[in-house]
Amino acid sequence: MVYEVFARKARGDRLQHIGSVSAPGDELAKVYAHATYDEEKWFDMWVAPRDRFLEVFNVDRGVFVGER
Amino acid sequence: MSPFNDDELKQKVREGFLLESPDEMTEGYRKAIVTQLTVQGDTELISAPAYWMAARDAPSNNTQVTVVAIIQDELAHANIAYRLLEDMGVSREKLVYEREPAQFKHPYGFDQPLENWAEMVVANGFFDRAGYTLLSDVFSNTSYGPLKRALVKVDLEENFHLRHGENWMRRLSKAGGEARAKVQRAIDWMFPMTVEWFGLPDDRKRHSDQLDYRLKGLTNDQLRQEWMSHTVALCKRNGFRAPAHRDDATGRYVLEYPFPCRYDAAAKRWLFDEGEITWDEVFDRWKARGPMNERYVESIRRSHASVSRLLGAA
Amino acid sequence: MATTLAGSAADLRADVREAVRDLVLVLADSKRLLGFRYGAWILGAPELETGIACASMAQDEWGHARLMYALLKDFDEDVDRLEHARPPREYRSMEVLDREPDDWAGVVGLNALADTALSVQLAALQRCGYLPLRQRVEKLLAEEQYHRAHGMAWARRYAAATPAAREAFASVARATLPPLLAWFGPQDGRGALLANAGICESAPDELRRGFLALVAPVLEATAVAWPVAEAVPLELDGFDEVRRRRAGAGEGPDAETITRVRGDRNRDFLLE
Amino acid sequence: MAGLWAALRDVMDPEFPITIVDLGLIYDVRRRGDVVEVDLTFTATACPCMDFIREDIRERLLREDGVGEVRILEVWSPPWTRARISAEGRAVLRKHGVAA
Repeated sequence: MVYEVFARKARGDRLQHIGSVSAPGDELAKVYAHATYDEEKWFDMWVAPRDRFLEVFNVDRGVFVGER
Repeated sequence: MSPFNDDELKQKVREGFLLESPDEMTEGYRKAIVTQLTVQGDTELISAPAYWMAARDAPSNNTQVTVVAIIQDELAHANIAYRLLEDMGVSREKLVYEREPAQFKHPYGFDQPLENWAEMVVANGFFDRAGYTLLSDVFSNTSYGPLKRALVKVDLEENFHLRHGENWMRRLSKAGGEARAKVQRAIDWMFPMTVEWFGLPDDRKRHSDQLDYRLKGLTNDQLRQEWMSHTVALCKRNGFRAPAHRDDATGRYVLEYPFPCRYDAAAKRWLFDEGEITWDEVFDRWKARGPMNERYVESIRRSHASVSRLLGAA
Repeated sequence: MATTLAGSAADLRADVREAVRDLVLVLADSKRLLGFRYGAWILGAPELETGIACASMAQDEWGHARLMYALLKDFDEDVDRLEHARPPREYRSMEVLDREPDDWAGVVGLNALADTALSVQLAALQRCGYLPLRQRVEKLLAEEQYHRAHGMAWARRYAAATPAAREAFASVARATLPPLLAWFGPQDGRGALLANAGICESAPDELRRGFLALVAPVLEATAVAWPVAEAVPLELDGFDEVRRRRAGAGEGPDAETITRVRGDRNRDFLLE
Repeated sequence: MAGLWAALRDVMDPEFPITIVDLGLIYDVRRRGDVVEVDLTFTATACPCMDFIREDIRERLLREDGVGEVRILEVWSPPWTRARISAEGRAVLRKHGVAA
């Protein structure tokens, strides 16, 4: 499964998308994101499965993305 | 399906347009970026076994920490490239675990054995400098947004690797004796190898898709010059010989040996005396790959198939 | 617990000083070797991501070893000699680290079990009466957090897969547990000395129980042959308390590993 | 002492565009005669840049008037955490992250 990785430089910052990892489940996704992206001294880090990301719109494709 | 045709896309990227998704790529663009990312991923990936060969025998606990940190970075960078490729429908599984070793697209330099600490640090000073030169250009110029963002991390870390190499070259130069002599021997084979890495000279290169699609900004010769501007100076200030110098009249770096030329991989020696060869001969050598090609690729695959079988059949 | 804190080794009672020095060397050597075991699987790991995690864990272990070796200066040890000039039999690393694991299940075993045992020992030093050690433990434990997460997640993958996978991990656990449980030492020996002197918060039996409580869930999931709790055989007859090894456990790490640990092949490049 | 702290602000972390002071690595600086003592920590026990950082500190402080010797003491307590990065440091790192 692909997980998207997000992090923040400092408290109060917007969460920033910093990359992705493949992992067989949540637990290893967290470990792998940590091992792959932790060198930049982030304040916090999050992962979420990519298949839970749903596109709402994209100006080139339309103001609302329905079924894809 | 790309909302653009090829000419529109080329025009748009020339004006600074960034693609954000593989859906926006034309077939030509997709092909060009897949090639670029495959070379990038393979180079980072195969640098890991090459560096590990030297790292596992590094002189001390502290030096082992540093080179394993470098290996960790390289693997993470490889993974970043392969993950971007997966988004374009290229299977990482196939790329990493199923290709013939000779099909990997990393430079010939990483098919060589790194046999002592001098070769490790010169690899950091030269090979990682080449990687940094190439990737900084991609970072500044690429029209693919996800790659541009990923390269922030990659650039920072590659910069550390080459600084590690340069720092150690300085220390070993001061140390003198056998340590210094081994650095010079490493430079003797690794300098021409990295010069060659940048590929065909501009006057022989056919037109470049990667430039048209704005996947990079500089030509092979421009990149080669940029690399030499750092490495020739690095050698000079530490009292090492490098077979190139800066021509004061033109400001360009000039090689002091026939280019391209033949290489004796077993002896780790360039056969300058045999004169210039053709680029076809170089391509043949690259295609045949270097002495460590299979071992390096196999080392990455040691347990993948057996563990997948064991766990996968659940 | 000790009523006073020792700011340096010289402030420790002679017998306690010796026991602390030996303990620090046990931790240092074990972490140095564990780092090598992780290091050897950076490339051989079944997935790129988990190889990256191995690289990260190897560095942590070596970082911890470095801190522990440096501490031995306070005991008048020659740290350069410790790092570069000892024969295998002078190493105090855990028995289970003597040889390279045969397969990935073996690495997972070291990660889930041996690494956890080391952390249990370290955690018992958080209120150590020897201040320089105590001041380092918190940082080490913080860096260890994800090691166990990684080890346990992989052990659970083996547990949740095929019977053959379960058995692969179970056989590693069966081989690894007796030496690891013995590693905490006999209840009445040096472990008691360290506990009574306010160095280690718990005596060996309590450490063993704490360790088992942490690893029991994955052992049960992979159906390791024993009832886990107290029944794993404790093999302490003839236990060498200084090296923390069972009788007949062998000389120490294999020669090739020691060559690498000492950096023999690149001696020309050892500066300072 | 202010001069020594200012000098340490010239020393950059080898990997990130931030000074080692803003990163929170310096716990204390003391001067006794021509000897300067620096209490230094690292972000990780296996920080691959340790040698660079130590060398850079030594080299910079030796350029200060009357400094003849620099002693660097490694400190691990309290452990470094991300909370030790100064507000200024965070701003720089943030700017850098956004420059992507």
